Amino acid sequence: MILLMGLASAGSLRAQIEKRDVNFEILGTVTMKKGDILWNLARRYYGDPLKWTLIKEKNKIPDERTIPIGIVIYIPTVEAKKIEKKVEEIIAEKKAFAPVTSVTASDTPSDDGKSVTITWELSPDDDKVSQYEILRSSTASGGFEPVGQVPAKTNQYVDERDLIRGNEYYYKVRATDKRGISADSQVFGPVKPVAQWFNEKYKFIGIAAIVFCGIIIYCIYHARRGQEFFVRRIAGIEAVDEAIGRATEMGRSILFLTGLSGIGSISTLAGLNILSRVARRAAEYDTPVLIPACDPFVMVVEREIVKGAHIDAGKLDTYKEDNIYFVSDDQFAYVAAVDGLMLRERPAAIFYMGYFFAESLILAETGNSTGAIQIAGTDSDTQLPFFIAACDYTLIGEELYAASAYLSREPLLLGSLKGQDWSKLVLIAAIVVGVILESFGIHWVSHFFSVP
Amino acid sequence: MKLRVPLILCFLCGLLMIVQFFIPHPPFTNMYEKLLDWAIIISIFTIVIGLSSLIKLHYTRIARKTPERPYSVVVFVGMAVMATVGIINGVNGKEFEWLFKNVQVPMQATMFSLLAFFIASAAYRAFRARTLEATLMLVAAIVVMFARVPIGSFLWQHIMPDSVLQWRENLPEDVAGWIFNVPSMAARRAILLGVSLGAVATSLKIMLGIERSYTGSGE
Amino acid sequence: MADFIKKIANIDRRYIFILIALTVIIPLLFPIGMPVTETKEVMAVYDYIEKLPQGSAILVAMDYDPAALAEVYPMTLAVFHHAFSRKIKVVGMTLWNTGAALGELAMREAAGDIARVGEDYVYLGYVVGDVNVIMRMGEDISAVYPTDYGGKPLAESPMMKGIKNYKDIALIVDIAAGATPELWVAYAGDMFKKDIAVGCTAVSAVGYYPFLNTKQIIGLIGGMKGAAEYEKLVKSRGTATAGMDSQSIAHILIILLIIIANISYFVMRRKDKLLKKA
Amino acid sequence: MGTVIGVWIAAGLTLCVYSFLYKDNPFYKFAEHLYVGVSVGYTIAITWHQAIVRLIWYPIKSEGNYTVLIPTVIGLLMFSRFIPKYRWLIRYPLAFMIGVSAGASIPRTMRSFVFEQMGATLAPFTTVNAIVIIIGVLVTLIYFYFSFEHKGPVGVVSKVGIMFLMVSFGAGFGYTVMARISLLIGRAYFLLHDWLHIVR
Repeated sequence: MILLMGLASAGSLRAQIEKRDVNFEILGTVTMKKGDILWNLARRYYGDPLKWTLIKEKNKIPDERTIPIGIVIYIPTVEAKKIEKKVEEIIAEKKAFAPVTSVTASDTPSDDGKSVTITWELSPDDDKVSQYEILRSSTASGGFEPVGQVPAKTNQYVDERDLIRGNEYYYKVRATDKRGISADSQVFGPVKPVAQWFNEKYKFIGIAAIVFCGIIIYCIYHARRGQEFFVRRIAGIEAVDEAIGRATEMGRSILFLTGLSGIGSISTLAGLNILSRVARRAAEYDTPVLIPACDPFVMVVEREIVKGAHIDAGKLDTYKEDNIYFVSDDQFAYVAAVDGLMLRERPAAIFYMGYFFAESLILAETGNSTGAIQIAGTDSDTQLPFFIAACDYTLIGEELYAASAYLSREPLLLGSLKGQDWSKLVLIAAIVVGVILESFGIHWVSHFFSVP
Repeated sequence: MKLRVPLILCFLCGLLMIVQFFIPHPPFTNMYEKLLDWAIIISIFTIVIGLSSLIKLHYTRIARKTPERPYSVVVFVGMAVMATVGIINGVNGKEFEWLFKNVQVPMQATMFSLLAFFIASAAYRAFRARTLEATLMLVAAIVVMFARVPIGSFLWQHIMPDSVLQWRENLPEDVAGWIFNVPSMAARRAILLGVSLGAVATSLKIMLGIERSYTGSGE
Repeated sequence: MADFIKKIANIDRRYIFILIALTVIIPLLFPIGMPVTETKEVMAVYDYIEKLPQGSAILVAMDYDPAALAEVYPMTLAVFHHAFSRKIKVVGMTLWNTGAALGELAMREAAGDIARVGEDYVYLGYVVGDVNVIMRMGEDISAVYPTDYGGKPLAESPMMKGIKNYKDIALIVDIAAGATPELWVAYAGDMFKKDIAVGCTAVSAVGYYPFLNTKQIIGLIGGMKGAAEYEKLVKSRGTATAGMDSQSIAHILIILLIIIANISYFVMRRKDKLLKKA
Repeated sequence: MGTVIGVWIAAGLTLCVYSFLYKDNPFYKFAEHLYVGVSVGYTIAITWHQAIVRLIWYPIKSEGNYTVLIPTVIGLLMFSRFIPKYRWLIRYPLAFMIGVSAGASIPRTMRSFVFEQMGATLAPFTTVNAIVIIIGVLVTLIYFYFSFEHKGPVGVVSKVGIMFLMVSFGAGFGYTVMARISLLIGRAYFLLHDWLHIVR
């Protein structure tokens, strides 16, 4: 009995709500489902759950706790301006709202077969449209689910949502206006996403990569066979010998730091190559080289290099293993220790060759205050300003690699450097030619470098 | 087995990554996904290397009874407490978060904030207009420093007469913006091009086994 | 006079330290409230998020550690506030292990009462592997993050139902203390055709202008000033805005220090030259 | 209560670190070593939960996916570092990781850092800024060209190149000042706001 009464009252509630006048501007319509509450609708549409009363008031809902399921709720705009139209007129307008036409869908080229590109012609009422929604189904007749949406004035969408390679799909596009009224296009299909065997978009990158790698390998090959390559004089390289000489005259030590990076880093490798030259000279002059390390692998290699330098110079007796030691792999602990070393030992020359981080400033500033000759080289562009300010000579960026090739005469380094130089020349030429052509409206070069 | 197999492995892994870039077709796509999954899991274990050298260093200090001994004990205590709490209570547990927020964060943030003092004294003691290049750097730095803080535009708008303000409402900001977007951008682009070529060349050498310093760690 | 200049040039650096401390502390105690002007790099990020449709999702990578907190934390909060207030879903993550716990703190703090975990945001935490993680997420986020930071399976959060990989993400925001933006550009932005916005420390900001120029990144929030601008745009007064007065005064102090140092340098150099001639 | 104690501990540690500005001292050294220890402990905990549990244990337990054991075994070879006789085994995990990242980086670096940047440089000679950018890129590239001597016209060009570099580094320096001051503001704000409650 109570149940019956409940049903009856729900029925009359429905009738009561459906009687309301929709003569205000709306944002959209919502069909109430189980669990829907006005609070959440207000939250979704206005971003403010407290505005639920507005929805209640405009829809003439007597009790927000007993809204019948399946009833259509009109969401008013915040101002809810009165308009002179009635529901019937709005429904009539809905019919007048033109859908999009010429929907086509095709497999997206150059991919792994998991996307479809859909294009269409804009609705003639595009100025009224707030968004286009793309719907997909695996049959032509029904079961369309929304897969994505785009704003007005857009006539393309790439569907990549959970597509299965080789399956057939059907699409339609739904235009929705600001009041939530929508119109569907005709269905297009079937379309089958497939995978391609070559990514057409990247063909020029492929060509460039092959050419570049070829140049590098060619140069390394020739360098190994003993071909001499010319490397220009780099300011700061002469200063290396000068600094070693000064330390010898003053009877003080040399401090050599290879940065905070590990053994695999190109900067550390360059720093180690420069160390081999410095250590050799220093061994000849009997000047000690101090190396505090912050990476255990790097320290092992440093010991090998310095020991080798002493053997080459025929002075193994002056080699002291304790001058090269692991300090800490923590940046600040390392800096504090090296700073202390600088102030205690007062080395006459300090080398910073490798990759540095924020500690560069503290190190270079402390070194500067001890009056040592400081020579830095790093490809860490954020730290270069501090080395340039505080050091006597600074190798900038790639100059570090070049200096290591120049000083060590290692064919591998020289060949690679030469190959990079040739490639740089190609880029320079491409820029010059490309810019000139571009100024005359010819886009060949820029077409090569543009990736779709 | 000791050297050749790792070098071949390195080459094959690299090759597959390149192939997948150009050929978006199975089986390469699936192999690529697997390869990434494996590489991620393997890289978890790189922690071993750093951890072991740190433990070794502090253990030796304690064993040899150096003056730094008490500090090395502090290292072990800190490590043990943090690791235990984190593993047992979970990383989003209250205790772990408390330790992180009140012990680790203040110390690391403060260590780095020391740089504020050092940059000031470095600017004072080392930043001299010794050469033309140094002068250019100095001028650019001063312009940017002036423009990037509110006082730059504030002063400009209060000192300049209206006629100048009509021409440029906020000249310092405009000049700084121009430096970032035009000359500085051009220089950074050139650096980027050069360094990228260097990076590709290094990657190539590693793949081909010409550059194999990483294998030295196994000697 | 010459002695005085010499003294000035060789002043104990601890005096400079005291000056710097004072110029930072005093404006915090007595704020001036100088107006912050917006730059187009920051506006670009704001406008992009402002124009996203409600309900779309953004990925925010918080690649930083406590060291850079003062610079990048305020901008993280400002971006979150913006997204949450616009009902945009946020997927948070980090590539830095020291950032893992920070990301959780940031998301929880920004969410407050306006966003709920699992529905409006999800925090994935940290996984080792840098570029491998970035690449793998392009195919399937749950392959590298089967659970969220707290260990709850992703499948259980309603928000992640519609988010499988980058295709379901409208914008990637990388807030970084290191060089990760370059990785996001090369391994996610260009490869998966995703727009990327960058928030970074002032140290690295200059280096990202080439990417702004090529539109490989859509906007740049640089350092505390960028954060203050963003706070102004989302109308919240955070710590970045509070710090801008101290920034102003400290910058003027450093400019003055450089000028004084150079004057004394030139005076001393002239004197040296005169002495040599004599 | 926990919060208040936490703030006092944080403030105390902050002051310990700042004492370094006067000179190196035991308080600083204590804080520094505590920091090293705690951050390593943190890394262990994060790696345990975020990586080992999530990527190895979880797939096995909830999906029955035993293939994750293969990379786990390769990864465990890192421990061979402690056994001199089998130390060479560490080359396997290293070769795998280095190979993947080298291979991934070649085409992607080409695309994102060479092609995109080249494409943007190739603009017609129309605006002053476009001309400055093109000249800037060219002269800086020439400065980093090592195969001929910087004499005569090349010398002049590379001199202009170094000027562009210096302007860029100056801008970097100026911007960096803000970065470093920010860090100090952050700590000062903590001390004045969270600890002493002077600043709101």
